[in-house]
Amino acid sequence: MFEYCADPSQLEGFRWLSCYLTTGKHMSLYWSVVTVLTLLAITAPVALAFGFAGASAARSSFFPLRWFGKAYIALVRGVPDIAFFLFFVIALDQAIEYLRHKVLCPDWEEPIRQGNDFVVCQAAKMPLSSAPQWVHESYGFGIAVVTFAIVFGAFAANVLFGAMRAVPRAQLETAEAYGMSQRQTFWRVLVPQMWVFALPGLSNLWMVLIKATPLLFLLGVEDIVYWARELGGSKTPRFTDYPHGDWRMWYFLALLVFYLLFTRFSEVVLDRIMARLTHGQATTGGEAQRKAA
Amino acid sequence: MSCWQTIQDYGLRSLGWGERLLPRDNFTLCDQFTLIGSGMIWNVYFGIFALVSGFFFATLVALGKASPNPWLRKPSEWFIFLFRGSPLFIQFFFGYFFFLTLKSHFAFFSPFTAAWLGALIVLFLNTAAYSGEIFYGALQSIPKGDVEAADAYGLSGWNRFRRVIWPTMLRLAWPAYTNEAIFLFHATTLVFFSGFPAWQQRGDALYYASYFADKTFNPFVPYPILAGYFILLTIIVISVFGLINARLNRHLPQAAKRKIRLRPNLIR
Amino acid sequence: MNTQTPVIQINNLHKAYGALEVLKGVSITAERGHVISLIGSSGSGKSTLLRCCNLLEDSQQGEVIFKGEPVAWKGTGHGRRPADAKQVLRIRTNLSMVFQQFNLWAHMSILQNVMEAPLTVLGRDRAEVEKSARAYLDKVGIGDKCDVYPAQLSGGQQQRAAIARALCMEPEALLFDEPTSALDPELEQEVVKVIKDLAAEGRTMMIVTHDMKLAADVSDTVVFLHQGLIEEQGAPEAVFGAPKSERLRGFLSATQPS
Amino acid sequence: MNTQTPVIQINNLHKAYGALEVLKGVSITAERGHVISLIGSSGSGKSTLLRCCNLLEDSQQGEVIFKGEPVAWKGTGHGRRPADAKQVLRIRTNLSMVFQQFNLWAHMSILQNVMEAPLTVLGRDRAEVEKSARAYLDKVGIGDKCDVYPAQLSGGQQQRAAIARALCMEPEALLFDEPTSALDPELEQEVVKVIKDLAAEGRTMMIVTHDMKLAADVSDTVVFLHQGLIEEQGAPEAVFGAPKSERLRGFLSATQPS
Amino acid sequence: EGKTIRMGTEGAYPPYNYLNDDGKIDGFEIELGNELCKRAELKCEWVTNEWDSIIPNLVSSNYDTIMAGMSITDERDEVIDFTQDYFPPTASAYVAASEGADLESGVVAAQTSTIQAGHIAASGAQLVEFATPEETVAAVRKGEADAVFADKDYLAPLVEASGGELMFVGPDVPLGGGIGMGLRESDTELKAKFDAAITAMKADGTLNTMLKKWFGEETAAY
Ligand SMILES: Nc1ncnc2c1ncn2[C@@H]1O[C@H](COP(=O)(O)OP(=O)(O)OP(=O)(O)O)[C@@H](O)[C@H]1O
Ligand SMILES: Nc1ncnc2c1ncn2[C@@H]1O[C@H](COP(=O)(O)OP(=O)(O)OP(=O)(O)O)[C@@H](O)[C@H]1O
Ligand SMILES: [Mg+2]
Ligand SMILES: [Mg+2]
Repeated sequence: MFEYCADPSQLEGFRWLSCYLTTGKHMSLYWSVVTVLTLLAITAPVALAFGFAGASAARSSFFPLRWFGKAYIALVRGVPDIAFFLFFVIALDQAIEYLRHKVLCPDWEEPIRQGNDFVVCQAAKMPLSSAPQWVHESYGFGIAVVTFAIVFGAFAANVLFGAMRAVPRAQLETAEAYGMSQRQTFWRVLVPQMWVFALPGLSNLWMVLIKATPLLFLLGVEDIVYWARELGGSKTPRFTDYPHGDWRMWYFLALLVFYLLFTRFSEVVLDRIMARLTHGQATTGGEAQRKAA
Repeated sequence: MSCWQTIQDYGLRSLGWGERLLPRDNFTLCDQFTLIGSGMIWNVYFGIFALVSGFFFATLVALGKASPNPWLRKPSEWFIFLFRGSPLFIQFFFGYFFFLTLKSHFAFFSPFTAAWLGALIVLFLNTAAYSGEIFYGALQSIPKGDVEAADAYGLSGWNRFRRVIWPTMLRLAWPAYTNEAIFLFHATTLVFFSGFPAWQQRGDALYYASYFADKTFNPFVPYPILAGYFILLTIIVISVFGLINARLNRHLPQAAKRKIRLRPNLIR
Repeated sequence: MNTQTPVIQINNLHKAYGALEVLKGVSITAERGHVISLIGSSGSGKSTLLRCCNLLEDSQQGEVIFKGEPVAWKGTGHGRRPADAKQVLRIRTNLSMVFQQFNLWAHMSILQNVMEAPLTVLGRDRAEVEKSARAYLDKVGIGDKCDVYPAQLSGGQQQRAAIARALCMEPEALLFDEPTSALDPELEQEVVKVIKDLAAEGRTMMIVTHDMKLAADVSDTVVFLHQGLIEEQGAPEAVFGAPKSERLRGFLSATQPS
Repeated sequence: MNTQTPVIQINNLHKAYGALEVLKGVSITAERGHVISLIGSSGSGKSTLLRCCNLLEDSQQGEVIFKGEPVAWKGTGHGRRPADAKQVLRIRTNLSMVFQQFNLWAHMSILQNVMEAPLTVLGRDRAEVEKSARAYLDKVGIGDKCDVYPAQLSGGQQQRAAIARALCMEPEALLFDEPTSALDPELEQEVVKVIKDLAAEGRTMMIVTHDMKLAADVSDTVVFLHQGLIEEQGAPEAVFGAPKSERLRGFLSATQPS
Repeated sequence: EGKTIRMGTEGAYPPYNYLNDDGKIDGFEIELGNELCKRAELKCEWVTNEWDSIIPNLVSSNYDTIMAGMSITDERDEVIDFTQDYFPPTASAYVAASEGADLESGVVAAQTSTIQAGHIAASGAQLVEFATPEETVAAVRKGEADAVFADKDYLAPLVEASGGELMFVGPDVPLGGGIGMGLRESDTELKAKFDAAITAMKADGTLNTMLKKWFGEETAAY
């Protein structure tokens, strides 16, 4: 990075550190922070949408839809995310390629399953093997987003489902009495009132989601933890200009600080939303707000 | 070898009983089911003990966070923040490191570097923090009339809490808390995956599942088996929590109750 | 509309909560522009009857007929439900209710509470609705409380907001469940005036009340409900002046100044 | 106790919600065994006054004195809070309240609602409490509803449960916020009887009501609250018979049969 | 044919494959792999994948080869194909903090589900498994384990750098076959190309030069 970094073994103290912290590998670490934040920023709304759809489906009066919603919530919620990531991604990838294969290569004779191998025609590969590396990475990233969204969507669905039930009957009844249709009651009364009950659960889910990002490497996305582990492990002089012992401790401390800061930031935002939702409501929270004012 | 024989040999392998060596080739479905099932003993152990002990501590922490007294509030806030704010595997890492350091100074701490105690403590603190926050959130949404009536009747301290606030808090927190319980059981798979060492191949379900995946190079058998076990476990957790939920909500009007009963329990 | 067709007609209605029989065959007819008062002791099923009227509660037997159109049912006994969701909606749109516990929507300001149904259900113009909502709130005397949440109102203010909400729908018929329970005598007089105006406009009303004076003041028919059955009904002069049933006499005796 | 010491005494109480001044210097004295009725239009601050009495609301200025013992405060203005939690408890234990919205504990059956405070606060014997709880529930006429939850009761039944809950504490003083708003005239008479019995036993009561007949029937003193101030107070005969203030005359005129 | 061959590796196993200071993939296998591709006239591209799913991802065609220090074993050979070995059969070794470490019944650390772990499990010693190789060595340093059992080539630089704190103890143990390049069983054509290239490199001595460069003068060669 800096000119004086040419021979790190001659450097000491701050200069050494400045060179060390700006190696290409560290840049990858910093870049992975962006990756993780992007992933969170995309996953959260998508998962919420999945959750909302799941919860609405589970409440639906149309039997197959209700059944589907409930099965989704029950099954996906049942599987530990690690286990899910360990086989689901490959399965998802194969499923996509299988479908593409069926569409794109109708006259392909060879079987798709050859012994252990899963082989589709070149045109069906996702992404094409000739595609540049960034396409592969984006695809992996996209698959990761979908997988995360499916998993956390199930939990979000459960939270929203519970929150919808926590809205007092009388409030919905009144809407019905005024001739609001199911739909209107849902969107005008149930959904707005639900948030106040759902928010604690959703905040919690958000926190869990943030903390689940270290599993990203299982999905082939190199996340901060992957790099911290990689950088922190002891390095012998043969393979690096910056040999050091087991420094995982320090890297993990840095991660800890990163996660804590991010959590703090999230909390501030969520608290604001909560304060807005409880404003003027007949709950302990609303009451405390009033008394504090 | 019959499957029954396999069960006898490996059913309690995760605890160190039965065959010393794991199967090394010709893996049958029975092998996989038995060993992964045997590993579930650890997941259940970690889950139940952390959940039960964490529940009580979480209640205290939630009350602490809601308390006007800064000497109670600040530590509770920090505790929740620290454990909710960091990934579990970092907690495992530092927990293990911390116990290791303690152990080198005081022999008393030797058992703490073993997963059965060390990881349990980390999980306990972790779930206490998450549940504490959930309970705290519920405390904030208790209907004000209920609390006011309690105040007006001179219910105070422990009684006010135990008789009026606590039941309502639990009722409101329950769906989110159910989620947390499930998360906790899922988190137990991290113990050996990235945290504490496994001794003599005595590991949890994920340990054995990845053992098989590694040996057979086929993730589509052992992991779905693991998933199946966990779905089963989750369904049990959900039904137990659902029963408690039904009890917590038993005052809801008849109509609502009838609707609840029509819903199979597993979706809550 | 044929003015001869009653707006609300209830025939031999039966309703039980589980094993508890609350209504045991009640029939009531409310003509257009008429005001019917329901009186009866606490727990006699008055609120339940109102809730059955706009189909918030399912009943087990009997007919509910709105403007000559009987509610279609499916199932029988405890499984009986309205068959046609559209019909239910149509009926409710023409029928506003003031609840005993007010049931204001907690997440909306008072003004929003009042404007909600006209906007979303009737699809009326926002500016116009806001104008009439404010007018109704002024009419019930809480025009200055437009922007606060229900939890910040006194009991009487909440009740008035609930009344304004019902009025703003400008429905054909109104169901009031003890609309003056939290109001002082002055405001009660206001409400009496409002009710009389509404009746003059041709709106039909069913009012549950404990206030015999209110019942006497406003109603065309007074219905005395006792243990799930109509014990006596008639013009207020008849019911209050010369009660026939023993039970009603006992009930009314309590209202005489001691 | 010196019978001369008033049980509840309020001196120059000021209370505002944010910028909204609700009480602007109210003083009331309730002697032992006396019944004070608070009347006034909706939103005039009656409920707020009761809530200040048992310290559910903090007030900004003025004294609350219970049996000669002034409440100790810390802080001033909007930051003023009771200083001594023990004292607050002691006062509340001797002071039961019936809320305008009843505030029954939703997760307890009616019997549990009534038994809760005597058991846990007073630490009385369970069997004995249950006996008296049932007796009080019978007295208000809902002895058969012991085991249901509040949500399954009619409005009037809930209100009676709330009254039974207050009575079962057998407190020195009682605060009633519109205790008959959901009751029919017969039950109202019952409540009047109960209140008179209680007064005869030497219990002090403050009752917020819109029912002038109730106020006239039971009270030793009637207080008319208007816009946060006491406009007039005195014996019911004086207040109702010869109201001095213009405002009160207007208020009362509405109660005359039209 | 314009097809890019995607070469899978782990990137965490120096000196076979690791990430250098620039965060780029580097190591013996990378240099070798690039050379092989050149000789076979293929366009190649490296992909890193974590170890646990490296074979499943190969068989589902997410990349086409594995060069990740993977020993040729019967189990693996059943699922995928290997080229001939490009690294002679390796030895595993014990490293301890003192000469007298008890390898027969003491505590021996190994990485979870490796051949080494399997070997210790079958011996009389008490196996303790850690998720990463890093931790196994750390366990010896901390005294949690008496010795660590791992690939000798992995341990050698660590012992060298430890300044006497760590040392090899006991005899080396030959485990597994040589290291080869993994391919899908259906990819016979590609396998033939790489086999030919390896044979050529063995014949002209370039492979040996490369081995000496990465593993030191005294390493086994062809
Ligand atoms: N939590 C609150 N926040 C803000 N303002 C409030 C709150 N509670 C009551 N108020 C206002 O204080 C005033 C007095 O309310 P209070 O409940 O004491 O009236 P009240 O005399 O009991 O009336 P009612 O007879 O209708 O019950 C009202 O204008 C009301 O809007
Ligand atoms: N959800 C419910 N579940 C079971 N029983 C109920 C329910 N709601 C009401 N009841 C019972 O039905 C009976 C009639 O109730 P309803 O509310 O109609 O009485 P009401 O005539 O309106 O009385 P009030 O004047 O006290 O409001 C009461 O005995 C009540 O306990
Ligand atoms: Mg009623
Ligand atoms: Mg009031």
